[in-house]
Amino acid sequence: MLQTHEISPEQIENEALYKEMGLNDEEYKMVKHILQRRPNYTETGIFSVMWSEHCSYKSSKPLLKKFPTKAPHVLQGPGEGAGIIDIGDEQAVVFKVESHNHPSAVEPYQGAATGVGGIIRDVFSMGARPIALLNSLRFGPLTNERTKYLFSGVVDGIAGYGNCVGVPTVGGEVQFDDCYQENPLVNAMCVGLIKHDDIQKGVAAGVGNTVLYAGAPTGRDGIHGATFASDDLAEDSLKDRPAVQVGDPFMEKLLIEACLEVIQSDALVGMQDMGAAGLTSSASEMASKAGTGLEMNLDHVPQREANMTAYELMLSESQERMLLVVKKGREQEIIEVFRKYGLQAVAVGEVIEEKTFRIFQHGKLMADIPVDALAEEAPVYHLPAKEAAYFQAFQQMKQEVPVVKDHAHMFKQLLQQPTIASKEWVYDQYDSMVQTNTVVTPGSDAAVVRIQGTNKSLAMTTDCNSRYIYLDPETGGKIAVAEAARNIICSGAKPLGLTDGLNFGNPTNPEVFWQMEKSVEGMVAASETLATPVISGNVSLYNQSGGKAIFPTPVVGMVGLHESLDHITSSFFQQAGDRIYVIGETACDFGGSELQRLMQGKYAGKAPQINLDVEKKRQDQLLTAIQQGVVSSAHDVAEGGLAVALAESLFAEHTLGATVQLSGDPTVMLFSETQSRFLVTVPENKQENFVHIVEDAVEIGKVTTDKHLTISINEQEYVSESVALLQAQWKGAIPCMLKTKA
Amino acid sequence: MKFAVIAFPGSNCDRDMYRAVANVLGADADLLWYETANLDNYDAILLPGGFSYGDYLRTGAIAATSNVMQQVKKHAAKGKPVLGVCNGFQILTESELLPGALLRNKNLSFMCHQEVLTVKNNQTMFTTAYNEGETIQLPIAHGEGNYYCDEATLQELIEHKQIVFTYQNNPNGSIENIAGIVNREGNVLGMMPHPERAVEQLLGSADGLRLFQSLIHNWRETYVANA
Amino acid sequence: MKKVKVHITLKEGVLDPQGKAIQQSLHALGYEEVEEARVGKMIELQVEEGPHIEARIKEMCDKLLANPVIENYQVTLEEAVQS
Amino acid sequence: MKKVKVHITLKEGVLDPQGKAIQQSLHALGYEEVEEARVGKMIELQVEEGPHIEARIKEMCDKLLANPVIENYQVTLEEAVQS
Ligand SMILES: Nc1ncnc2c1ncn2[C@@H]1O[C@H](COP(=O)(O)OP(=O)(O)O)[C@@H](O)[C@H]1O
Ligand SMILES: [Mg+2]
Repeated sequence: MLQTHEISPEQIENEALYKEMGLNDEEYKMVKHILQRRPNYTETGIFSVMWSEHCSYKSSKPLLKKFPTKAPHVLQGPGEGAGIIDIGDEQAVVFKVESHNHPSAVEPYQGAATGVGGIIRDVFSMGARPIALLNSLRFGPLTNERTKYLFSGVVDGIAGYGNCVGVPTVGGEVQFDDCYQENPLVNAMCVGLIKHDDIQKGVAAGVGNTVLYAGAPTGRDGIHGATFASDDLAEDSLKDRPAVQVGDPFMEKLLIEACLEVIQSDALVGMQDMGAAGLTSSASEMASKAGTGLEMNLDHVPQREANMTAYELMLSESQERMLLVVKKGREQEIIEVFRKYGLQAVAVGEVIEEKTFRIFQHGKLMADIPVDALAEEAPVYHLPAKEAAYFQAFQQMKQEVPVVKDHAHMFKQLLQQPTIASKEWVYDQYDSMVQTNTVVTPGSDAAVVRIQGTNKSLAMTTDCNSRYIYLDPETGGKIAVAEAARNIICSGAKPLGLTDGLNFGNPTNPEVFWQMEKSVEGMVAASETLATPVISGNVSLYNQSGGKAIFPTPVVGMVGLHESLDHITSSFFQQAGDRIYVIGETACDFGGSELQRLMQGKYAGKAPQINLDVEKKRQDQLLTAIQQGVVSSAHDVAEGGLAVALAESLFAEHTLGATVQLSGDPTVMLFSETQSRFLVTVPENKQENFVHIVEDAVEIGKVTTDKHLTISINEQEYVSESVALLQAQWKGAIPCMLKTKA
Repeated sequence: MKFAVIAFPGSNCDRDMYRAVANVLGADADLLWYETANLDNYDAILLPGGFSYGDYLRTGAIAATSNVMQQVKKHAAKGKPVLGVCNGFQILTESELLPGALLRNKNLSFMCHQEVLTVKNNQTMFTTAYNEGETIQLPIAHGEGNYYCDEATLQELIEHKQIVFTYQNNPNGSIENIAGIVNREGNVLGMMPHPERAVEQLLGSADGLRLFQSLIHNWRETYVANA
Repeated sequence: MKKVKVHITLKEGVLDPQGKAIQQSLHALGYEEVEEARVGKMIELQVEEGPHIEARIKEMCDKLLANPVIENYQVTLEEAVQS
Repeated sequence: MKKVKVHITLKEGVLDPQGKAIQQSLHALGYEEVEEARVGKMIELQVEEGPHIEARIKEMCDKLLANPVIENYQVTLEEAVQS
């Protein structure tokens, strides 16, 4: 447990105690150099959290610089609580993704819940009303008892928090692979809506202005959580228990309402949530951005527990807290707003001219640090990268068609793989409709949330197929962005931009860093070609245990805009008689496929290739066709190939059927995961217009009323199944696996 | 006719309820903060869904002890309409304005989806725009919507036609598939499904609209016609 | 200062799905000897001493802490250890 | 048959928003003497007698009933009244 009695600066240096806190020798020397003296205990703690990977991005910064972050419609790129994109009518959309992987591995419910709480605060601290939540989850195989515990706990935690705060959870993704067994991933994304005038930044401007602390009192929660999130998840991480924070969504709901009311007051100068590294990072970042300094008296900080030290108060990650800077003399107005919601807001400090961060407690100076040293001058590491040993071997492997004996049987097996199976068990637990704007609820390619008072809506999705990225990080990185964009396009919206959640193993392993570098390069290329600037993101490293890293998993969260509600398009077939088209040819692509996993239990070979120009052309043409009203439904072809995409398009409430004729190798036609393909239906009388707009479309069949899916290849019937039966198997798979005891 | 929508700390369907009556229906409505609400000049009180006081202790329990609920009780005693949806229903049972209690869903999970309901009693001031026995579709979104009461109370509910809506496929374990009930006098309705989320076809169903229309229609019949 | 424990249990006849789920999970883990599980609440209060403390606590239970439609409660008073 | 009570409480220092809300609501009702409220769970088990009963119950707590990350538990065994 933490020391409560001050350890002397000499002792910290002589016994290298800074190492326990997370600083290495080199970094400790830098600190001494900056301060021109030895740091005391509190200061050492402050440097160690602020210079942790989680807060400083010290090893990922050089990569993040490569992302395209500018475009005329980008109002705020990376650097604030969340990024902002203009959507016209003096409105803008705000979004960001955040990871809570390590906390969720230790305590799934609270870990996931506080992850949701944190990302919501990032969004409303910008002045935006949170309008939607999404998530991206990764677990080990669902046959494992611990996975079941983690999976149910995480979903319960997301639901418990999101439902209570009244922000609809409208989408997400869940995948199951061996590499996540010890290191589940829990990434949450929040989308907010804001008027241009309300945009506010986390700045501590105006010398003499008052620093207000609002929200929950500070306890000993999650002390050192930020460094915890930047370490390997060790076997004994269960002992790191105090690092688990407990969330109070009720308090958060009140904070949202109070902060959005406070935004309207011209007494407010700046506001930031206290996220990772709590009071330390919010205060020092606000000062650093404003070019000012800050003085704070910890005696005024509301405290939940007795005898908290300066170290504990500065590093606590208690949830549901905000830091505000308000004009001197007008504190009371702001305090009153918080009081109305039953929340505490108290003055804890003052903005000063000297660019220094000074903390007092019990009349003593506890820390005195130049602000830029914490936020701006953190070390940056250019880590060595080395091509992973497996990569060349995989690249040499020939593309082979797996030998499938019974295609119909295999098809049904695929539909029941948890990564493909219906996620209804998950999203039924989320309130996806509160705020009454959700036009397309979970289950479709992208969720759609309308913007009240306009004829527009937003499409949103999270995506990342980490299997491809493992096989070939650069190609996989491109695919992750392209796939997110496909989902947005299929819903009838134009992609606006993305937020990324970079989840990787230990970056000091050159092969892991190579995965990071290559996948970022792939994402950069795709974001440039597809015109989706990166406006925010998050980095979570050290996702590994026992020397084994997770698959590189850079999650993409993307938002798009429907210029008209008429453009909203479903992924489900709409009416009998419509013609079914596939856009894009199908090749032999089984590296990283669901079929490969099912048949070989592992991934090998080349990832599917992707040509970004072709991708862009098809996306643009499909969107044009949708906007011109010649498309009934559109769905991207992803895991499990065309057969799975066809089945999914039929799994709506109203049961239709489909008859499809294909030619070529049956296994390839049904299950290959070739990229840049779309499954589209078109009313008979619009076919001519459609093929005029979309070049690479091939007609493959027809929507029927017979509630049957029939697929013939080379004029031989390979699949003929009742849709109801397929749907039941697909829907029942996850609940059934959760109930079955290993 | 003037509606009051009461927001408690933690309510989260208050704006949705307000929007449904004020914007979609075009009725006269105010959104009131529980602490400062004065209900004297309102004709109908709407208690929205959400998680008042975080659902801590028991759903609706803490809100039920608030001063504004004393006013709601007086309002109800005058025979004026009170509608509680979801958390609002829970507050009504905790305030003893309606009998019974809402327990955790039988599968212990929160659930959110569309449900098909049967209109069991179309003779209340909330339901005359529906046909008796009609099936309608409304969304549910709750973790504790499993309606419970003892046998004697259930007999009374049946006898006095207090069961207003039932589920066709009981999702949560409610006794007698109960989705919504009225008090004996018929002016206090509590229901777990969300009519305010079903007022526009764009969002999946507009079947909830007629509930509010019934209220307005019947209020006019009683008050305006008599005046 | 008195430490007061309020034990709140579901009335007999009220279904306890949570208890049922716990019992089933225990069986699945091999604890077949568990015939029944019921889940209740325990609220611990630190109460300043004063007159009628017991009566006041009973009031708190009736007004807020327990719901008589579904729950029973039981109050235990202990002397709190001075800290 | 034994009746076993498992009392589960939040570890010290762990935030108890529920307890806080209850305390505030008691204050609002005029019970200002309540300085603190903390909420715990009580699980009552009916267990068939057998060897190592205490050890097995401890196991159940560690594996399922309590969450050791944030909770403590305490077990009490009583002879069940024959019904
Ligand atoms: N992978 C990334 N790509 C782009 N921007 C990023 C990435 N990771 C972090 N950022 C940006 O850096 C800033 C700081 O991020 P972070 O420290 O995670 O925010 P917070 O303090 O709210 O947790 C944010 O603006 C975030 O959007
Ligand atoms: Mg932030």
